[in-house]
Amino acid sequence: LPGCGGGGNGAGDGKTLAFVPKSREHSFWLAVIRGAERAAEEKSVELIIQSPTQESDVAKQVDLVNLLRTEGADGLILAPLNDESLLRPAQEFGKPVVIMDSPLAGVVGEDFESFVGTENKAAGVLAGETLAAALGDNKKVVLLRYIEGSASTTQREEGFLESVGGIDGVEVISSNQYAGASVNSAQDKAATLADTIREAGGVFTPNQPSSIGMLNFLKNSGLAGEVEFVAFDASIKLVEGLVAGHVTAIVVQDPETMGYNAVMTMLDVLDGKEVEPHVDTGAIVVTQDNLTDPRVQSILLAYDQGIKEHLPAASE
Amino acid sequence: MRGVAKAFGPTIALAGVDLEVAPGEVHALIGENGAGKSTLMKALAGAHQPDTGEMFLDGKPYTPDTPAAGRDAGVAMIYQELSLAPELTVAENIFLGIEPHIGPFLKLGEMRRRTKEALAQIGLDDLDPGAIVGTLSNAKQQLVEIARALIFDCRLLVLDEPTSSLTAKDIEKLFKLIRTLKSRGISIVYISHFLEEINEITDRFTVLRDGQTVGKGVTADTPTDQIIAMMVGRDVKDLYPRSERTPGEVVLEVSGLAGKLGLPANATLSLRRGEVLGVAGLMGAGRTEMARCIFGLDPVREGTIKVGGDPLMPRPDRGWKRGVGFLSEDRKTEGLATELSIADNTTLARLAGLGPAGLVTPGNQARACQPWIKKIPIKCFSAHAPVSSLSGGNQQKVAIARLLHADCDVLILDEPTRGIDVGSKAQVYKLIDDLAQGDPERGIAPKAVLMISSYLPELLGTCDRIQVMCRGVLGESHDIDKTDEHKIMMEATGAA
Amino acid sequence: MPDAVATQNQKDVLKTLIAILIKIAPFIGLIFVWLLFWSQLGSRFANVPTQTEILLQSTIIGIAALGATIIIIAGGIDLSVGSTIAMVSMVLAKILHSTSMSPTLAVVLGLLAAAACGLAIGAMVVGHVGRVVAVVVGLLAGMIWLPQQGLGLALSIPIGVVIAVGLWFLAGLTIRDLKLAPFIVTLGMMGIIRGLAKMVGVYGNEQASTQITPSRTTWIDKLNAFQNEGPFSFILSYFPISVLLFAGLAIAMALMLRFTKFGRHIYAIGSNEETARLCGVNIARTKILIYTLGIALAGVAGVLLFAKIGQGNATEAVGYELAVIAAVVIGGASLSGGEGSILGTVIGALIMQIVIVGCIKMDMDNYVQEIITGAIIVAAVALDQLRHRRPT
Amino acid sequence: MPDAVATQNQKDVLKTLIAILIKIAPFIGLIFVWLLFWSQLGSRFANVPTQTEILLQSTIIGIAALGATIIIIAGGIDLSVGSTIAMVSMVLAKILHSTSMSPTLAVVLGLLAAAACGLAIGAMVVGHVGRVVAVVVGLLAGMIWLPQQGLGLALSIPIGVVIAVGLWFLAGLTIRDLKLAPFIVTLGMMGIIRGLAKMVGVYGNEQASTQITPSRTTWIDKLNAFQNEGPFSFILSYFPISVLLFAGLAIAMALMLRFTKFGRHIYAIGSNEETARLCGVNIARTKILIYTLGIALAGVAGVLLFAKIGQGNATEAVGYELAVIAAVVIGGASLSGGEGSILGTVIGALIMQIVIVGCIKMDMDNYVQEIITGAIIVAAVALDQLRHRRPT
Ligand SMILES: Nc1ncnc2c1ncn2[C@@H]1O[C@H](COP(=O)(O)OP(=O)(O)OP(=O)(O)O)[C@@H](O)[C@H]1O
Ligand SMILES: Nc1ncnc2c1ncn2[C@@H]1O[C@H](COP(=O)(O)OP(=O)(O)OP(=O)(O)O)[C@@H](O)[C@H]1O
Ligand SMILES: [Mg+2]
Ligand SMILES: [Mg+2]
Repeated sequence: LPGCGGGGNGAGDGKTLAFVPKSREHSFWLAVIRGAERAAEEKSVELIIQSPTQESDVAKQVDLVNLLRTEGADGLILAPLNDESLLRPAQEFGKPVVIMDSPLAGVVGEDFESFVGTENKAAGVLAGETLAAALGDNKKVVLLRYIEGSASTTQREEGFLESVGGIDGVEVISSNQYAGASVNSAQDKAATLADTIREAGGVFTPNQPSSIGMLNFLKNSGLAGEVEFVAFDASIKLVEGLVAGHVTAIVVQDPETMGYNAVMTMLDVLDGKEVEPHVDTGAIVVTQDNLTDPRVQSILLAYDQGIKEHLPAASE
Repeated sequence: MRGVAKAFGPTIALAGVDLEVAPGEVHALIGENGAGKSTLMKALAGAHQPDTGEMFLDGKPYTPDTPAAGRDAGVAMIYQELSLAPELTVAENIFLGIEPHIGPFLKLGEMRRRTKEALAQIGLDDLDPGAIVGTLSNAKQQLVEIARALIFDCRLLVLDEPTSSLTAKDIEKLFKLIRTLKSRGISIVYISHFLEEINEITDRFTVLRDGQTVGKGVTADTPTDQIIAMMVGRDVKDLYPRSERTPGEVVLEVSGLAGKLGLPANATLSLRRGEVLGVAGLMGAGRTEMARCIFGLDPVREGTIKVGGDPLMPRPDRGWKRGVGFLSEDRKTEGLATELSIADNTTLARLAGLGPAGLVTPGNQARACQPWIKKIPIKCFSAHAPVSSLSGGNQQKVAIARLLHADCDVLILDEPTRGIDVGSKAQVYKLIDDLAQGDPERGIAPKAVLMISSYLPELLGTCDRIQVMCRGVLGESHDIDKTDEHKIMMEATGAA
Repeated sequence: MPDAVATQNQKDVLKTLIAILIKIAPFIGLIFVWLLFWSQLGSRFANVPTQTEILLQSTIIGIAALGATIIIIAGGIDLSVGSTIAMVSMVLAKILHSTSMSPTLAVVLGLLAAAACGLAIGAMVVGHVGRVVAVVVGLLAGMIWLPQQGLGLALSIPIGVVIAVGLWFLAGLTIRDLKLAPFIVTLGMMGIIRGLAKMVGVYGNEQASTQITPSRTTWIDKLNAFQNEGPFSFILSYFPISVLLFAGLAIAMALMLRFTKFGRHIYAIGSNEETARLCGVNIARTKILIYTLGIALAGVAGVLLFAKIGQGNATEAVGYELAVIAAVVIGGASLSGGEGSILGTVIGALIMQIVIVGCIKMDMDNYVQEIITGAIIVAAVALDQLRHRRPT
Repeated sequence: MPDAVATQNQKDVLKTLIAILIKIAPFIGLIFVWLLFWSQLGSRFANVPTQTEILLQSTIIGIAALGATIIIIAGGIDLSVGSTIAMVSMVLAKILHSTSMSPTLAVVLGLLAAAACGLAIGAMVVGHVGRVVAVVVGLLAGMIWLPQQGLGLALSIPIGVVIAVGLWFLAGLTIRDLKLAPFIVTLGMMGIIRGLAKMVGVYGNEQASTQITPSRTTWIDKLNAFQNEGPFSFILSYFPISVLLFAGLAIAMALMLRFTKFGRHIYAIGSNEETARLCGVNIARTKILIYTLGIALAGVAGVLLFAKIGQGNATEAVGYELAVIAAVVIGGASLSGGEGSILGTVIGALIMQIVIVGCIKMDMDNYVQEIITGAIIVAAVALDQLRHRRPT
């Protein structure tokens, strides 16, 4: 059965890789997929990309991995929705596994070959440090969490709390409220917490929908620009907000590179080459100051080409 | 039963009733609609708990708190409203609640065998115990329900209007069965609005009115007039009024009507203003289907329908617009929207003109039906009361009021007196007569009435002409004075 | 006898009192919940911004619930409302992003898209499954499949129409009147419309996405904003247009239900469809209209979602169907049809929103909020049941 | 006359044929869908691992759907099933994580927790809202509130019991028989049970979490595994225990429905509750039993979820309620009760799973999958409707 995959858009050396991201819908993941597809094209391998319909459906992702095993792929690139639950399917996959974006509870070199991506916790720490540095006299901060049970955002949230907790004078005045899975719910949550946010000097939201919702709230309530706001993940709205001074900084990962590197790492594994246990693709802080940086711009554009309209001309 | 009382919210259904039934007798329980007959019997069977009062069975105090308790004490009841589970088989329905079983498992063979036996007793030898009840005709369902009461040894059997959808033949079988049971010493309480049935089958009677016992006696010794007087609290003279009627122009003409679903096969009739045309026939002959085809509720295969000389493509809204109104035989599932108010139900078919600019105001709706509430009359708390709060007879009157509100020229009445008491029946007959006669002085033109009924005396009493339907074919028209019950039955059974 | 008269009078007084109580019972629930949070939070809750926020946040679910009310009164149900809301936001964003069409026209098209979904649902509910399939297949062929095969739109669209018309008649000849339960139709449509919403983000795009952020700013963006300037600022500075829209639509729907033929027919169909048919109500047409109107209102909610989050987003409004049904049912409607009111629904939506806002203000954990919201739903319906008891 | 007889015979043959067709129609749907994907995918679909995977992946929804089947046949509905599944996985994980209890006992306790939810739902549906509230308040007081006030469990639990008993009788005296629609009760319980699932992760924990990963490995983890060793490897190497469990439970439930009093009463209640009551079926007890058993089966699904994802997870199984209902309804059950079968439900669950797996294997986009799944639901029910037409 292996190798008889349909479609066949030029499977050069006949390799097929299964790729299971967390989602195929949010712009972050679309950028990851573009990076992966670019690598696949360069190396003439075929990618089977499938993700759960709902980004929180762990059981569905377990099912998917088990199912793709029957497709006879040569390797699996997995962005696990849950570090524990995906361990066994990865172990049982029977072919090399590369983990990306979020960690897996297994042992590198044993359960999987390599981890490609940013430690979400480190990105959260970065966000915390950025916010703390931007704070003025008012050292109170608010964390509006994403949803319960989402591993990557939970790690960012933990990283954020850890870093601001270690900085003198900074006080977290709310950290137990969840934005919910949608922009709308994030916006409502923020509006309901208006009094608390007004009291604060800075806010952090750990991913795109929660950040957009928060930004909308800040604009509506006239707090935009008054309260320091560190967002996570790029989108048109957030970059627009950054340019307008409503967003202090956006922490972004480099999704396209992450996808690209994941495929490349996997191909190295298949070629029998030695690979790094952790391929760090980094996270960067985008502020008004580095918006003209071509590297920053290309990372932002990877999220959404539409961002281009809002960017200043790139510096050479 | 002594001093039994029961109230449903503001309605006092029973206000202290006494009833005594001797072993091995057939006891008639009679009274107007809403008198409380069904409620009393439900209390006896354990389906309702009386508020006050005592009951004794064989001299011992008896307080059934569930139908199961009643049944265990030997009380079986056939309820007025069909109460079968349509998705289950005949056998499963008959044994519902008393399934023979070993541990949790059913004894399917035994159920089947005993069902066959019970069905044989009521002459349904050919009915498969495995048949799904929902696919059977109303009459068969009624018989299955009777079989259900025969399946265990009861000492008291309550029959609440068992004949309302049975044919004469089935009624005969039922009476034979009742006599057999009686001879075995089983007591029977028999509720019916048909006084001939009461006279034929019962030994003694008790009359209820407004939830109270107003009379009792030995059936054979009491003239029917007297019973009626007890029921309604006054004399009902001239049950079937018939004033001088002068038929006018033809308003409804049906020729060669055949339904897509098979019934009717061929129906031709013509109806004039100012006359009442009766349609007789056996159950299942297709009278209802004919009416539904004329009104556009069932699809027509062929034939023409003319109203006022112009062809009508049958459809309910066109019917109402052209002055044709239809009263359904089944008020529960078709006739009435029971959550809605009397005013809503009355005016639903003609909402036009009940407010400015094509709108409808609740006040106008109530005002529009108020005259009919008074005239028919409907016993109710307010025009805005939900129809579900009325007794069966009063519900039927609401359905009739709809035709009056719509001011129809042609009234198609399918079993207009089904399940309503003698007093109400008299009012309905009077109403039909008034409609057919019109009121020239007040400028009200006579109407045309097409009346379908399984109750021959009322057809003979109210109609000017009668046509008989047999197996989907509508026969010739007979003038009322040139026919009688015997001739009609001959024609209906296909013997003529 | 005079005694009896006195008792009768007393009874009448009691009856009137009970009747009044029954009328205002949902209000009592609303006031109870409000007082509860007031007692806990004091002026942190009882202040103008919080109250306005409650109104503002209730508009999306609230307006969708107005539509669901007529569907539920007529004995139906709509599980697709969340998907429709998301779909309309995407359609609107797509038009504003990719064309230079006026925003008003874009809103109209968005609402038409919702109404079309409603039409399809209504048609399937009343038995025209075949026709719906015919139209959909025709559309797919004319707009997607044939163009993909390289045919120009000028040719492919007429062919699509021919296919649709042909199938329409074929369906009419073979499978007529295939009535489907609304629960099922809308359960299926929930997935289909959600998929369509995502498809909008894919169709003709260089870069597929479930979010579309138009670059223009239009009047739509002002729907949720307090306006301290302009001719209507005396009211718009207190209530944004979306709140006024909610109020206006609620009043219009309430009047429609009470004072028009269509409104009475909705109740009649819900109470007993057979009776309505007998009384000359065109069941099929009325039901289709009910679903079209009801789901068009979900479309209005979709416009408000777009206005609120400033983008079209195909993954928003997941699970709203149950929140909407909860609001309608808390407002006293019965899922078996024939009962319910617009006032009740508005109150139901407000109760839900007050609970949500109140719980957040009390800084409760998520799980506590979930438990309380669930308990409120059950409690509200239990109370409603209590007041429905025939007064003794 | 002989002509008539011949026609009659022909008609009988036709009727029998149609009757047979009606019986096997869901099978035809199953086979149709299977062949469809086979034709598209060939041996990439028609291979043993893929087929086993379909079975394996259908077990959670499938077993929950067995429970939902009896609830739906009885005219009820359960929207809380997803929450219950998540809750049981949490209870199980919590016990395995924080205690040294045997895994078997932990499973039993998990199922009991599900059954308790079912009991509460059933009790509310049949009218014992007051009693449920009494028990819950007693529990809360005895287990949470009083201990929080510093009372020892030895004292607080008896006080809780006293409160519960007191309220129970009080409720009995004041609000008896407050029957609530199952849609509402389970809509509310959906939130409540989800909240409880999360609470399990908070209760007595140093660090609140919606996930609990126990450190022990137990037999539960093997439920989903192919076992190539051991005495039963001849079968377990092809079918993991979870698949056998699904099959076994399906057979047991089918026999129960067909051959026991309880089973027939389930149909009777769904077909005509009033009749069942008048015939002496104890409606309240039967319904409570139906919900308890049905939701206990959702608990079994929760155990399988735990086995699959290796942890308790309070945010899993969101939206499963609709997938479960879809499976039951595709299998031919009617949401108005009285109709449905276990075989149908199993087939319904398999059809859904085949579509999901097939779409993935065909490498479809998510939105296409959503549209197709939605269309399949509508189509399956439309076909079912067609076969239900009374043969003429
Ligand atoms: N479930 C109920 N809820 C409220 N009122 C009821 C209920 N059942 C009966 N009633 C009322 O109780 C009274 C007695 O009704 P019942 O059905 O016993 O009359 P009946 O003598 O059997 O009449 P009919 O000849 O029409 O069957 C009526 O006024 C009726 O409206
Ligand atoms: N829903 C149905 N499905 C199958 N057969 C039906 C259905 N309704 C009626 N029938 C059949 O149609 C025939 C005529 O029905 P019906 O009893 O209504 O006739 P009818 O002449 O109007 O009698 P009546 O008015 O006295 O009830 C019967 O044989 C009955 O079994
Ligand atoms: Mg009666
Ligand atoms: Mg009839």
